[in-house]
Amino acid sequence: MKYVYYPGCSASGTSKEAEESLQAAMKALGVEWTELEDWNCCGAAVAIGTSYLLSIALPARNLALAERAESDLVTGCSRCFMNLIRAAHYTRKNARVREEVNELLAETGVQYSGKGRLRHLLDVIINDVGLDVVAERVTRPLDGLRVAPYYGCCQGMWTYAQFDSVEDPHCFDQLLATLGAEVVDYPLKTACCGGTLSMSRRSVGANLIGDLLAAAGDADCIVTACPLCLFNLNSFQGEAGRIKGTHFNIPVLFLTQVMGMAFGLPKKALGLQRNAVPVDGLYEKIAAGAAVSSAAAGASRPR
Amino acid sequence: MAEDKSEAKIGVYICHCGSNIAGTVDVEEVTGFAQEQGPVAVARNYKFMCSEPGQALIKKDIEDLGLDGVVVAACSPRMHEPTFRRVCEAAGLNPYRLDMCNIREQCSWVHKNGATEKAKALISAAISRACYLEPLERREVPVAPAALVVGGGIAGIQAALKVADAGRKVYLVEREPSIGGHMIQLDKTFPTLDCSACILTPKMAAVKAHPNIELMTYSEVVDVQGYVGNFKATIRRKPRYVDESLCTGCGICWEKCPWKAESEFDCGLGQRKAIYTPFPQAVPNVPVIDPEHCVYILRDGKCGACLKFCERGAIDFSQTEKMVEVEVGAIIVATGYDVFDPSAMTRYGYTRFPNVITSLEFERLCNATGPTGGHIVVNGQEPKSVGIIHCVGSRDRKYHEYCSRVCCMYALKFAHLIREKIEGANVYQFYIDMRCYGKGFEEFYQRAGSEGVTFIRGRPAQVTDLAINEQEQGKLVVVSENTLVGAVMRVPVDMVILCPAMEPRADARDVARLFNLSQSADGFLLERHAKLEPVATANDGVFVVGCVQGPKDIPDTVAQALAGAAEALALIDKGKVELEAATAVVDEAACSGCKICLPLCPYTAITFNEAEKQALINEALCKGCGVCVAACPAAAIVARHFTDQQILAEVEALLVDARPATAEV
Amino acid sequence: MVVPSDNYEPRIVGFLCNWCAYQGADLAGTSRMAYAPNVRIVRVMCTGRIDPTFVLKAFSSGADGVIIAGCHPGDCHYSEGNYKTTRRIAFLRKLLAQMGIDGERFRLEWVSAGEGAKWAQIADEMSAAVKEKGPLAWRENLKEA
Amino acid sequence: MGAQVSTVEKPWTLQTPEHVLASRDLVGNDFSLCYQCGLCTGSCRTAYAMKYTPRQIMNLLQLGREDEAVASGSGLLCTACYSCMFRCPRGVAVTDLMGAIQRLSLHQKHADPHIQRFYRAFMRTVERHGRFHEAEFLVRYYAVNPLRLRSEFRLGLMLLTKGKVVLKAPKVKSQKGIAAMFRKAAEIEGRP
Repeated sequence: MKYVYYPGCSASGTSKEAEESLQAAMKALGVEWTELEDWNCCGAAVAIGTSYLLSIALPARNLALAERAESDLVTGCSRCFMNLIRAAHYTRKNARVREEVNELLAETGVQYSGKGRLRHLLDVIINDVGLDVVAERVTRPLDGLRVAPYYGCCQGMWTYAQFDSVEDPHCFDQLLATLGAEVVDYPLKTACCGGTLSMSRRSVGANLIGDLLAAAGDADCIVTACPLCLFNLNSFQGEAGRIKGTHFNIPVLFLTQVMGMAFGLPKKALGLQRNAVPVDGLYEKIAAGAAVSSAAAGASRPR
Repeated sequence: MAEDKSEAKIGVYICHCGSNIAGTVDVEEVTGFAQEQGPVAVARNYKFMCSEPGQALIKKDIEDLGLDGVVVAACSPRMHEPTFRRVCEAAGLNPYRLDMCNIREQCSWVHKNGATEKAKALISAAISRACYLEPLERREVPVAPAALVVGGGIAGIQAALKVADAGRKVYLVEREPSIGGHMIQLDKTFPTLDCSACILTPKMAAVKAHPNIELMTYSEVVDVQGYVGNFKATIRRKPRYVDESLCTGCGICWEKCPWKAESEFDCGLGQRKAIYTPFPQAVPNVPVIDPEHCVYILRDGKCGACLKFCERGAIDFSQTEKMVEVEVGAIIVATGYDVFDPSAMTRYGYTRFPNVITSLEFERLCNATGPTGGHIVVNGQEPKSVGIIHCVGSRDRKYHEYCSRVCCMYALKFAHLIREKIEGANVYQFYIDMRCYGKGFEEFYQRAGSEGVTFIRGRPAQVTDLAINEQEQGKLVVVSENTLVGAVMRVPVDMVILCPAMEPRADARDVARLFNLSQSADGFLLERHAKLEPVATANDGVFVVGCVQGPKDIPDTVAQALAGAAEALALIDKGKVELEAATAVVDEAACSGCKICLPLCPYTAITFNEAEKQALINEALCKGCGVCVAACPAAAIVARHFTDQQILAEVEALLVDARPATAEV
Repeated sequence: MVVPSDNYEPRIVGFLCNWCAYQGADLAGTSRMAYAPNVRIVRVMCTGRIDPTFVLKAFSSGADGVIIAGCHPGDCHYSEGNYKTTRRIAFLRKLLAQMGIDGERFRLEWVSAGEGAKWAQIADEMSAAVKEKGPLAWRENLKEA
Repeated sequence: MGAQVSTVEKPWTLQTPEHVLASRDLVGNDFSLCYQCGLCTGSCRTAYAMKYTPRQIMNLLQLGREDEAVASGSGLLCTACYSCMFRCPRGVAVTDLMGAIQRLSLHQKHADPHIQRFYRAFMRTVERHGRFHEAEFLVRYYAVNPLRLRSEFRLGLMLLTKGKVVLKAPKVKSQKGIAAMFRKAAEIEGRP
């Protein structure tokens, strides 16, 4: 399978750990791809507030580049994924939008015809690589680690519709279970983290983040499939705690970080030192969990 | 052609249909246009051509001018062709000399511009065709004096009883082991609150006792042949493994049967045995053995408890499926509806939370014969607060666009029943619009309101067990905007009742095909006319009644059932039907005997005369589809009323404005 | 050669079966779904009745497009007339292609009695597509050739 | 909408080119399909903070009172999570309509200055570099508002110490072309 990879802006900046771990984990799985050459920002949740046309044309340029490369376009950022697929949807659906978008794209010397396939990282891992291959790579199962998968929102309509149930997705659960983790189901797993509101309207953004952190309850950590959510859930725990009248200190990791942990990759390669809420405690929990499970295995061994 | 046309005398009648046509089509201009056409002797327009004076106009012209063809440009022929055929006949013109030209449904109602031009083209085509229309004679055949009723719910029961009461034989076929349908599962019925079983069981008993009704439960119609007045239906009778003629319904067999399964009748809330009647008042009161749970069947004769205990020796494992054929003049289809499965809407937590239930499940919980003996209990407790969510799967493009019509009312009934059975219970109605349109409905709405029910206008976004405060601990929280306040509310409750849509049966498409019917866009079976022929269908002699045609409550269902019975009786009692005259006929001189047509006919109406080497069409069997006509390489088969000549003339004239005058050679 | 004028309106002949498509077109009417007035309907009992000569006649009489609409496969009032149509049409399509009439001018569609909206959409699409292609003027062009 | 609750005091005429409300012709006037069930609002995580809930915004559009919807600033709270649009039982493109209202609120300066600056700063870095550039964004966003910078001290410190602020600007070869896309978009949409 031929892929071009679209990192997106947060992965190369505020959520560097996502990008670092993603590269490491994919390499471990033997997935080969090339970075989409000359990619640009998809407009995040900001372009739509500025210009309708740009909110379509910015992501469409990346689609056009991928179309030219004749490969599936993969991204590990749910917000980017949503913007990209939304751009594909509206350029296909509306002839005038298509015309105007291409008029814009002509400025950078590309055209978008609506072809080409867009893939989410989870989709590639589960459906192309396969959970059996993931399982083979696991050397340090996440025994006893209670993980709350955070699917995130914007994915609902656009992302999961492509390969999972929209309102009640389970692909992430399957992946985490394959890594040996105990999956914590909680009601807000597909609720929005507030996106850029954490910057533009802190009180509202932090309130939403607080709801999510509280809902994940007694999980040892939260794992996200989106670098933007990763940044939000990590960076504003103090503020969220103040609003909710409590204190949050729950590690939030990117999905390839936990994959890398289970694959036994070095911490540094996974950018684990970069997570705002320290994650070191998780290794201790895994070790304790491993001890319990091997003891249990020993006890049940026939004499 | 030209000579023919000039000889014909055609009258053209253009209807205004009030402003329905005249508001868009310039009827004066069109009349002028028609007047100029060669074969047209007279062209008139009138406000309502179908009215008495309108009909009189046509009649007078036929008589005075000796017209030999009539074109009525008005509504769809599906609407008034019979009317104007009668007019022609009354005036002494063969009814097949009429051509209807549809300038309403297919012109004035759908075009803003260009309607007048299109009307001219359509009328020109009709005039042209009318020149070639030939007189045809319809033949009469006797009607089989019996009716087949398919489905034994309230609709089928009511229809069967009425036809039988009129002295006609009825075959009532029901798929389940007992008649009763969904209605027998209900507890009370709105708005009068009579007990559903109390009003239905006497009718069920009457069906069983009626000398004119042959009841076939646990049976399905698998094939229908023939035509109006003369249908042949094949019915598959599944083996009950219990001899109906011997069984007394004493119940010892199911008492002794050691094997259990979920009760379909109780929506899986309770259990039944492997040999069972679905409910105590079942008709017939004869059990069936469920082969999927009976160990005697599953494991070659291990068990046999029922065999041992049945004193009458009614248990008969040697029974096999039987096919029965019946001949009937009319068919009434009353196969009912399914309840939408709300587990597809994960946001409401159906199946995830045991205390989220459907309305039908609630009916069983509330019912004295139900699994809890009529106590409203979920999770082992009586709920002190209940949220009722309306429109689950209804009024929603993702599921069903239509309104299911009964939910508002039964939701009010639920509120009443809950308040009656549980002291001080809080009931919240989450509704979008309260639709209480029937007789006594608004009064019932008022009554429920006065009994202390809270109405929250909004479609809930989710049902969650995530508590955000003390009050919500251990509860289900219904999250919804209260649209009248403009704020999102969180309402903690002990139980949630979903009001799922009434949807077409899962096999509605198969049923439609079996009886040669159409489905409307929502999947329910299509009636011939939404207002004026609510139970007749496109297939003459087949009628649809009850929820198979669309969601409706019990009073409407009963009314429709009686309408269906009246239609069937009108057909049967007349004793004869006129056969369509527009059949195909072989021109013996032209037939080359190639036999291409023989296998094409779906009704095996074409036979081959080996002696003469000629095909022959049996007019009683031919339905006039014309497949053989189009296939005949010798053009030896003529489709009466749709001859090549008629259609080609129609097509040519339809494009009257397309050809520059010079192009005519 | 016929030169298309600016306000060219194509003429399209529709052969519709009585049981499904014709009823669907009626439903579009009772539901007041506005659509382009270019399609003129000829009612036949079944699409199985449609002789290829009808279609050729329409084109030679000046139609710019022809559409045949009947019951969905499996739903034919006469059980399988529409299957026969399908086969016959495949042949006709080849013939028309040789005569220079392509698929955009000649369509076969399934429209049930409940699909008024679908009929309106088809009529609109077909009108727009044929308008885009311009007049066929088949007979005139053949004469010139 | 009663005058006493209205945010807009003077009648507001739609002078913005229709492109700004582009989602409108994308989806037709499909807000007219809204039957006010409130499922969008119930599904919206930020509705609690809005002056008008998404459902009410749809109603304002139906009433031809875009002005009121725009002036209320409720659209600025939309995170474009698409829950409302996904669930809408009438197929209304709620999220895209909220986006249109958000754009109008920003263009007409109905938003807090710092929110406007946030959007401007973000888009400006994308325009200049083709990609988002944290360092430049932070400067643009906070430079004129040092008070705010102080409140963000902890966040900034975290980002710096965790090595998340890249000082070097991203390099996109087609940077000039992308800037031209911005100009072209403004031209087509008739924005200054």
